[in-house]
Amino acid sequence: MDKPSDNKAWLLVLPAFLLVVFTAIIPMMTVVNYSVQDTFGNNQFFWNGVGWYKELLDPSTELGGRFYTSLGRNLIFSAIILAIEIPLGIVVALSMPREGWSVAACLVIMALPLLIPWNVVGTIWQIFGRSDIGLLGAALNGVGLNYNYVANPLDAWATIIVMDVWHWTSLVALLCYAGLKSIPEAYYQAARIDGASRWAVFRAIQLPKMHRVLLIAVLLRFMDSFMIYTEPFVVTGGGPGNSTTFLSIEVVKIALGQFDLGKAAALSLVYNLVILIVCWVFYTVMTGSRSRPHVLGGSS
Amino acid sequence: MSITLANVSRVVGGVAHIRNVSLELERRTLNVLLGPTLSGKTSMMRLLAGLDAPTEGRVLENGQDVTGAHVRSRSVAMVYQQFINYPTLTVFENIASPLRVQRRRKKEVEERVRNAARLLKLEPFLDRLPLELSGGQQQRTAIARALVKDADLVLLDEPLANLDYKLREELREELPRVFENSGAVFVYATTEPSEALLLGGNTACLRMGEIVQFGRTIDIYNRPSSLYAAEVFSDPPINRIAITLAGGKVTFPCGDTRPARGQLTQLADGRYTLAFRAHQLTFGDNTDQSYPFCGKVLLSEITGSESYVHVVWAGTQWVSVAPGVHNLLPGMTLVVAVDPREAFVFDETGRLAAAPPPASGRG
Amino acid sequence: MTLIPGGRMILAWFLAFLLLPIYWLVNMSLKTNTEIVSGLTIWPHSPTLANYIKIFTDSSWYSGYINSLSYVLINTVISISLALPAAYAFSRYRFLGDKHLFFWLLTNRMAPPAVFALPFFNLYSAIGLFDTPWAVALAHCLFNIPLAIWILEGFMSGVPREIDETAFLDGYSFPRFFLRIFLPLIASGVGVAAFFCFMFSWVELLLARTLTTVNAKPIAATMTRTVSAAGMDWGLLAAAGVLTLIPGALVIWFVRNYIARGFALGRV
Amino acid sequence: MARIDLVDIGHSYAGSDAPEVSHAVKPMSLTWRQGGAYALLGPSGCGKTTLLNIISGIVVPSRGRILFNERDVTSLSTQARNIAQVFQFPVIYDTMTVAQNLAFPLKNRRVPPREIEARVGEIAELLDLTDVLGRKAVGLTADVKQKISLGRGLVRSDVAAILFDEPLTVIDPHLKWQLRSKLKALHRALDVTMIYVTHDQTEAMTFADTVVVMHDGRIMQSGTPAELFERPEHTFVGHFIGSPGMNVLPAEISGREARVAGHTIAMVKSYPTLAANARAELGVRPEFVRLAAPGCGLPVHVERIDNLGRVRIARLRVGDLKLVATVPRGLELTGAASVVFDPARVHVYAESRLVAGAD
Repeated sequence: MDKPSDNKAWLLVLPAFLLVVFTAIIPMMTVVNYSVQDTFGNNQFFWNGVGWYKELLDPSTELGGRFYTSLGRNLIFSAIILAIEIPLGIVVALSMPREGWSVAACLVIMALPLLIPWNVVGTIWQIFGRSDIGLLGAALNGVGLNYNYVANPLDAWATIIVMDVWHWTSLVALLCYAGLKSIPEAYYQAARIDGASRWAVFRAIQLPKMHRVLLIAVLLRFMDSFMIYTEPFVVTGGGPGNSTTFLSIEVVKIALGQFDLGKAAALSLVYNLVILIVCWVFYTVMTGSRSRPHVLGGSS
Repeated sequence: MSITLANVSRVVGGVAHIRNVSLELERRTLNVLLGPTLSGKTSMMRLLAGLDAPTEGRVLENGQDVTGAHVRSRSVAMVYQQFINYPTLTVFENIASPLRVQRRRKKEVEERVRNAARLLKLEPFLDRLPLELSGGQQQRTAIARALVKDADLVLLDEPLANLDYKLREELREELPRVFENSGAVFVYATTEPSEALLLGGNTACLRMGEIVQFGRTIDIYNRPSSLYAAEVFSDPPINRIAITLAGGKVTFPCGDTRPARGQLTQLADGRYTLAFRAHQLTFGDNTDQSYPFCGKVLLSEITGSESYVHVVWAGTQWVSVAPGVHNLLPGMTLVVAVDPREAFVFDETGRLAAAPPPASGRG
Repeated sequence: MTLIPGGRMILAWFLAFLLLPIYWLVNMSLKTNTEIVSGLTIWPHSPTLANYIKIFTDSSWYSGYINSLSYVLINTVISISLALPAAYAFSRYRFLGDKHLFFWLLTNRMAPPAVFALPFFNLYSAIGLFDTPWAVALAHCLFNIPLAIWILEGFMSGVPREIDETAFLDGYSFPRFFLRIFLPLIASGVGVAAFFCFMFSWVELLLARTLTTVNAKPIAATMTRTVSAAGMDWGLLAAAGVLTLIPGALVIWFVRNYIARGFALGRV
Repeated sequence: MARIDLVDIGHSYAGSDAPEVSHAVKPMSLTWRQGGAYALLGPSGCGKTTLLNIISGIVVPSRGRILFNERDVTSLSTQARNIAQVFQFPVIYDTMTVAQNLAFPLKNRRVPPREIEARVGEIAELLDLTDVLGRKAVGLTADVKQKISLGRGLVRSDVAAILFDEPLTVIDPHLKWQLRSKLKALHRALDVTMIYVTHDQTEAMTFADTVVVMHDGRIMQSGTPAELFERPEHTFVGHFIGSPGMNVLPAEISGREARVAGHTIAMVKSYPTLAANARAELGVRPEFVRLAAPGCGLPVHVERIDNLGRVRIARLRVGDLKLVATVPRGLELTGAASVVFDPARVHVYAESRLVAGAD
């Protein structure tokens, strides 16, 4: 019995719609407006058409160069954290207990990093990684690796990656755990009856059943890592040099740092376009086979 | 109060769920919508209730057009197949909910809810939550809520379908008593002919969104106007055999011919379909008038009181039902016979050509 | 019983990995600056609450918390109250452009704050809301209303539509049905949506910092601004950090079974 | 191929020392011979699924032992018991084709591929799955999926028993009898013990040659469909089997006479005078209750006659006792009437248990 179509439903949607329009469309219009103009700060604007976009997409220009390098950094960063967090999340989900009080304890502990303000996550690792007052910094230097995330780009990258793994892996684990929990007990019984080994159970039942949640985890993690700003900004401020200057830091630098509105706007729009494309993939996955969490029969 | 569908059709996504149906239901009557799954029973009920609006045609209440009216303005109650109750309210509040909305006095609400609860044996559960009860009790709560309101139109959409075998039997036996003393128009959807016969009143046979026949239940059972109506009104499915009548002789698909008997004698020559229900196909050739067939047993289904024996003869499958326990082994040969005087005869277009006289035969 | 051999060990290591940095933050917050500078100690030899006392007494610090809490609460109330009717519309009806609208909301949830920092700065200055909790609250609606709508729609679709119909048949008007029957049924959903709106607004730094200077400066901004000052007071910063964990840690127990669902926008 | 013995088996989800009343399965002993087709029949919550899970090893009983061919398997794991089970909702491995699904158990036992292929082909033939072997299992209809689930058990030639947990629940009504006849044919073709759990008496009695009726965790009776219908050993079995169920009327029994609501009925057998406080009852099926004009037998009041087409059911009342009788065609009676019981078909029950009369 599918949903009736009734355009009066727009009355219900209108309030939320108007507010989101106010907070999204109007600002986006100003961004588009800036991106086609040039200004010297004293509120005089000169039409520049697609000038900024051409410059942006041309690696030889200063703006284009910065765009491509920071885009490259973002893609590398996202690739690395996905390669670590997705498998690790699956393994942790599989090693979580299935019933008893320990389940609740695990869920709470694993959720803690997800609830910490992103700048405090940066602060934690900023302190933790310092060689003078941080356990990690002191330990690594004690062992002879002169680890210094402020000076050495490689150490900075390592710190940011470990920080992100620390911050978000439990989300992947929790998503996989939810996927595992939705598998009816009968499947495990059938596998036991068929004499399946643990590996066979994983490949035949768990992985296929986790397929959808894994896809959601990958997309969520890609998008969040692609627009990361606060944590690297707090720990390395985009440095040393601009080795950890991601796209979002670049945009803020140009917009609020140099007040170069045109360039920042153009960069923002292209940046947002990438997000839109990934969102579209996310949307088709999420609304493809919509799982119906049955509220009446208890939590999903 | 009478409720009428005038040339109503409902097309959803290009598919016609209801095709040009006209139906008038009188006050204080019980009407059964009988048909297989996906024959349009639920769609029709939702149109009657006003939950869905027809694509064409009008819905009339006492002659007034209520086609687009919101259900709230209508006096309608409905019981769904998957026993819908308010999970956060107790059974008492669930039943009282329509009266609470009408802001009835507390005393009146108390009294009417207790009456409905007594009628459906729910007194011991009034302060429990619906989800704590068994399927049967949850459905009784939903039925009690539908009755307490004294709505003009009460709709029940296959209310027993999700219940255990024995629970279904108990509730089915109580339903006639529950409906008796209410002045509403009752509409009851089901796939089982035995429920239609038990409830009596009128029946509309539905097939693919159309009403094949509408009339008093027992009349349709005894004189289905078409092969479709006979199919809808037979469980297990009606047995049939193609015959050709020529000069007082009946020839069967396997070639052998027999003298025409019973009402076959008064029919013009031509090709017909002889149709007979399971209990009209008897074991052995016990009456001189009947036509015997030597078939092979496929399976014998035992319910305790009766046994359904599935037989195949010359490629066509039939079902015969006999009282008692008959554990026949598949593959056994079995002589079955049908007395033409008790069978139906349909012409090539499927319209009824001849039917057994209602009172006497075993029809 | 875990599903893979050695499951216990892996889990223990992972939980330790999660808790160690948090412990280190708490450890730092209980030390005096002298002890911090004088050398590395695994646990505070002379534990002190000085840092916390300073935060609770110095207005420039505790005002940060008050400001943060104020815009977060305003945002949560606005987001939930506007999302409830919209989610019901998405869950119960098909209407013109519903799919595109639902997708557009998702893109706002995923919009990078960096892109909106500058436009918001201009917009809210123009309408005179700059440096007030309302600016940040409205700015956070950009991603919190879509989040709330998606989560609530997920929960609402778990409630069979026949319940709505039964209520209307019983004579309930829409508002009465929504408050007395429907809301209690999705109470857990509203709780989860509220928690995640609160949480995503509480953790956000960029927009909150951009739209405030003095009066409505949130705690996050106060913390990042002191980072650049010479002679960093680590103990105080750690204490401020620990206090920002409290709201999340307090509520997490109640929504522990819904965390995955909250993050996956009600789709798991 | 196993003979299954349940020795003083009982189970309570609240631990073995819980009071017997809270036992999901009350202590019982039962033997199921090898190759038999058995049905566990009873209303929801009567413990039939718990008993099935005890046999399959998914539930370890809180008391008693279970033997497969005299070998104690009580604490043996499900794999080691070598049983197969078809669940209520089809359980198939989504990403695999039908052939891979059927081969899965054999692959787990490292059976050589050539042998797997032969065995899968043979079982597919038996279950008419040959033409869908190559297709992905997930897209098929529920009845085909249940066949696949069954096939995974049958491919193992040494499977001890095949258990069915209400397998036809999700199957379309008109397909049900085809799957039932397929299961019955399979049972005759393969000499393997099959145990079928259901609340539907038709499914139980068409499938099994021995039906075990359970109620409230206890086995009420175990016998052939004919025995259950003709000689119910407990009033519950009489009520549960047959549609409508057996009439149960309180009566005083002495010698060859029974007094029901002040009316004496002659009996075929003689019964010892039962203890005064024993609750004595008379049981007779509606098929053997003949409705007659007033004065021919036990006076009754005809409340209603339901015409179900092939059979007509009379709802009668004796004082405040309800009575049901089947009525032949054409007999129209209302108001006062009387009923005559077929003496050979009347049973006497004390405390709901059948009392055997002497000739």
